[in-house]
Amino acid sequence: MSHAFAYALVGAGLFLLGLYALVAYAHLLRKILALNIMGSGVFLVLVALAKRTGDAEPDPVPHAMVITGIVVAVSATALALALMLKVSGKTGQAVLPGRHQD
Amino acid sequence: MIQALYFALALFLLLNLCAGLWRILRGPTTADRMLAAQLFGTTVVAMLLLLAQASGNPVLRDVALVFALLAAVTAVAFVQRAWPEEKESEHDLN
Amino acid sequence: MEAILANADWGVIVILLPLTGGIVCFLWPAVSKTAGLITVAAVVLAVAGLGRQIMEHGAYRHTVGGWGAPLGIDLFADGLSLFMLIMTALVGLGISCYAKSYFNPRDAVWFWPVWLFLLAALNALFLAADIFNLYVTLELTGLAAVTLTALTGRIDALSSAMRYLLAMLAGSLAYLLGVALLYHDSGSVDIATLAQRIEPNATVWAALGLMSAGLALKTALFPLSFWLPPAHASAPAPVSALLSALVVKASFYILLRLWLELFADFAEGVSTLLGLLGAAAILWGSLQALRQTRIKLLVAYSTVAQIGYLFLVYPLASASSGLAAGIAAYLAFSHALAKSAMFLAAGNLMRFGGHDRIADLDRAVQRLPLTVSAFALAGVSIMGLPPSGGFTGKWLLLDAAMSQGRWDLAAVMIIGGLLAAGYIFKVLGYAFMQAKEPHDARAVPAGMEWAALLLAVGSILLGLMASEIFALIHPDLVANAGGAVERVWTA
Amino acid sequence: MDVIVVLEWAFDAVLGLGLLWLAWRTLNSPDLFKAIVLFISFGLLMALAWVRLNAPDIALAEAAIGAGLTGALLLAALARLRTTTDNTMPAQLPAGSWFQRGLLIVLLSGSAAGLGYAVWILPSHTSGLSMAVTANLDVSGARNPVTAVLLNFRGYDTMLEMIVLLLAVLGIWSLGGLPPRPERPAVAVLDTFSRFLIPVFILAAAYLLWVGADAPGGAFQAGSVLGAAGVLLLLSGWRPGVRLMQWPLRLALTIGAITFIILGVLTLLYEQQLLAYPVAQAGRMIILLESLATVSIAVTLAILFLGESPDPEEKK
Amino acid sequence: MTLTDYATACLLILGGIFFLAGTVGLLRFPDVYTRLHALTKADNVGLGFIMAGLVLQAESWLAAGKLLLIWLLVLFASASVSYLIARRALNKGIRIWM
Repeated sequence: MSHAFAYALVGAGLFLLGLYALVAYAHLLRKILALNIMGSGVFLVLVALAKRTGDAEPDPVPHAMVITGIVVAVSATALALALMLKVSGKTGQAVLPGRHQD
Repeated sequence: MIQALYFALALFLLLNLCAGLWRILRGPTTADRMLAAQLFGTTVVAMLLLLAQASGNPVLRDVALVFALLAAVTAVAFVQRAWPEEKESEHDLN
Repeated sequence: MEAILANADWGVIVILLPLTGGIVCFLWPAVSKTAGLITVAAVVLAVAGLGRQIMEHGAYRHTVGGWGAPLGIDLFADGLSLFMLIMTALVGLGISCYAKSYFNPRDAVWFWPVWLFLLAALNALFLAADIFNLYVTLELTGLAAVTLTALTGRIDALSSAMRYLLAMLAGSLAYLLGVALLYHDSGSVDIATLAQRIEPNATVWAALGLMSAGLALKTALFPLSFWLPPAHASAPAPVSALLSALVVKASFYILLRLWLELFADFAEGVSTLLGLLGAAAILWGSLQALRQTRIKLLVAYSTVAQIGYLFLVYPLASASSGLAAGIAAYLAFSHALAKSAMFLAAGNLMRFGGHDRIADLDRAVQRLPLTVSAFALAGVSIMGLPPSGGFTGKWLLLDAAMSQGRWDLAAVMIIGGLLAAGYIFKVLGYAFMQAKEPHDARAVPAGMEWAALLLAVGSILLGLMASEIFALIHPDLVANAGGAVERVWTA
Repeated sequence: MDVIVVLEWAFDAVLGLGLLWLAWRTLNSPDLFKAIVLFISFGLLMALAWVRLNAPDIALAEAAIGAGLTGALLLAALARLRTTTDNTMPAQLPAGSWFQRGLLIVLLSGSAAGLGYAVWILPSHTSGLSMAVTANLDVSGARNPVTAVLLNFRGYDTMLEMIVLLLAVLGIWSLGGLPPRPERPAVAVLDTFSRFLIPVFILAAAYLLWVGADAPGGAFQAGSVLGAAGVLLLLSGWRPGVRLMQWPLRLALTIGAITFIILGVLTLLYEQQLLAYPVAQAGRMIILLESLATVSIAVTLAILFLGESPDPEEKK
Repeated sequence: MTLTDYATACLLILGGIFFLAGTVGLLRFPDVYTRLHALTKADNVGLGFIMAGLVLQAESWLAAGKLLLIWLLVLFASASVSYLIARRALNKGIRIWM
């Protein structure tokens, strides 16, 4: 049973690691990687806690949520990467302008 | 007894994989890092097959099949797209 | 015919219509403008049909797929969500008429399909009764809003769209983690079922914290409002009107709905915090607005301030949460009308003068009377002067604050109103004067001016017809803490 | 056999720590290329985690999307990034002073403790909605519970997901021209490689789609595998004909969403409830929905990798 | 523990050894090309032995066929990818370790 809790804690850890990197680093590609890792963390929490059904089959509802979540995450990542390339194409740097002055 | 061997071997391959991570960190050239990722793909295929046999769940073989198919896509993307143009820096030629 | 119209399933039609419209615009770019306008008009009629049904039979519930609450997904509309649907439809219609003549053909091809998908997402969000479904609609709204913000392709639009996308994705993931904790704590994602099964333990507190933080980030509540001003200022005028009037209200509505039905009775600490942040938002937003030299940035900071008013509802709602929700919805509607009129007027001024620097508006009053009067009327509602809708909403809030002895919140509201008057009259003052180097005026299509004026007049009318509108969001129609509504009519 | 329990615990421990360590190294390694390769390995370990959590459907989706698409997307983006940015800015530059980051670390570790405790006190044995799903499984038209939830019980969510995918494509196309892509001459071996492998991809995707009704598989997994096949084709230099890029491509992108809406309207008329499949045809409707959704997902994922809008007229 | 179990155990252990050899080669070898060699060795032979061991345990011919297909795919993929990487490395001027 506690396999589920171990993986859930790992998931929560991934979420917070990603949140720290999202806020702490300026480079946009690193922020996008951080968002992906946060997403994987949330999905891990969702699926790990679905396994608390003893030796019966785990709860399929979180599994369905996570499958759609993964596909949505990859499309949001593709949009973020395209936007980053446009920003870096125009400003010459893959960093949010004005981020450092204020 | 054979069940224990499957898990033991899967664990051994996982440790193998972690050891390979060191090459990604240290790997001087970008090609070395991509190599390590390629090896991990194959190691994961082997582990999936072992876990399929250990847990008696034949579906994991489909997962292994998809991994075997897709391991090459990332490497091809690396070769075709992501290899930086400039000459590898000096320390690569050791 | 009358029978079909009476019991047609309006709730579902309100969602499917803009979806089909969006796909038609995407498949057939040549016809996107007309298809877009027809779809938005049809959505207004569908919302009217839904409104009539709810007024007669009470709250509307539709079990999608026929599976029922915990397993399947339900669509649910009570007075509060109907009010938000009416807001989205009317403001959306005004903005669509403006956008018809605003965009050049190349941008219009992308604007219309994305705007219709945004409209579908907002309608689905206001009708959703399932917190994971709310996550999906939030994601849909966010992606559409980011795409629209980056439409012009200029540097400031792209970088503010990037910052908006990162903030939006982080907020959605925090919200999703809250959903995961709530689901694994009580075994359901349906709001009504959750309302019965929830009891205050650490998991529910963590979920409440995560969801409030995620939704506050998406509503740009004060400390988390870093992304809103650049995004709303650099987007094209109709898009910034959409963002400020509708998209920001969507996540506020979810927070209000969750607070109303799930967390109301054990979240005193959170409501005082939200009230505090709201008060800080009013002061900080208004002061920042005073300092701006560009109209669109001024109006964007004014949005941050007015959102603060919405969050003052939480600490004052201890008496009856149904009434508090009514006040918040009313304030949101009046702000939506006024703010969209302001942004459209700002768009006209930019089209007219080629820039939106306040200092050299150069006799805008003589040459663009309709636009400046629209800006002025909207300003009346933002400032909260009678007879506008803004006044009624703020008066009710002030009355609630005074009756509960919250003099601090009352003081903040009054100071906020004065500061709002400050930055509105700053713009209007320059509109009368002559700029240092006068410039020739470029023609602004009449349709755009009239759209801005109609929305501004709407925000005034909202104040005049306050009594009928309040019948809509009457306490017994709004789902209260137990998730029960007195008159429920299952479609 | 307690040996197996010990080995399982060792496996999970190494996997969990490996995930956390890899995520931390990915996020603060100075070189961006190393970060991406570490992220790809992180995806592989995630697939193993899904397998250990008895979620083969998600392992399939993660394998197809993690190994096939996200890595290729990130590498292609990095390549384009190098053509535009002058790498004066070290990728490691953190934003804000060390004091702000210190405060952030304190805040996050506090919320880590809170979150950890919140997860820890959850009841240790609960079945969530699995009872309700198994009860209605035989009526839902699919024997695989995850497909039943995805396509029938929560089909409305999946319909909105299809629109989210469409929006991502619209977003990228509306951004207009992306910086030029470093084009490499196609290599003979790569041509034979992809020419041989594409049929196997299509076969595997068809197999996953067909088996999806009863065993792990289904629209999203098959669509991702086909999408990865499209990525491989694009990598080996194939470009769809210009005539194909107009409305046939747009139809392929929207076919999944269109089927959902048409089925929704039909069920609304005949069954008075949105997406309420009649029990007799539920299986056939799910198969129809899945196959057309697979087409849309595959084309969408390939177009996401292609990047700029295929239409000839370029934006400014 | 029947005869096939023993055979499977030996084959699996042999496969494990080859994977170990591959990883050690990856870590210890001096340049890209030799590491490529070590890596493909691990793929082809290591996986091959593990596959052989598991085929003995496979419950049906379909499963055995699927295992064989997986092995062939991995062989095909790693061969082509190693060639591509080596070719690109060569004309990018990564010198061969002498």
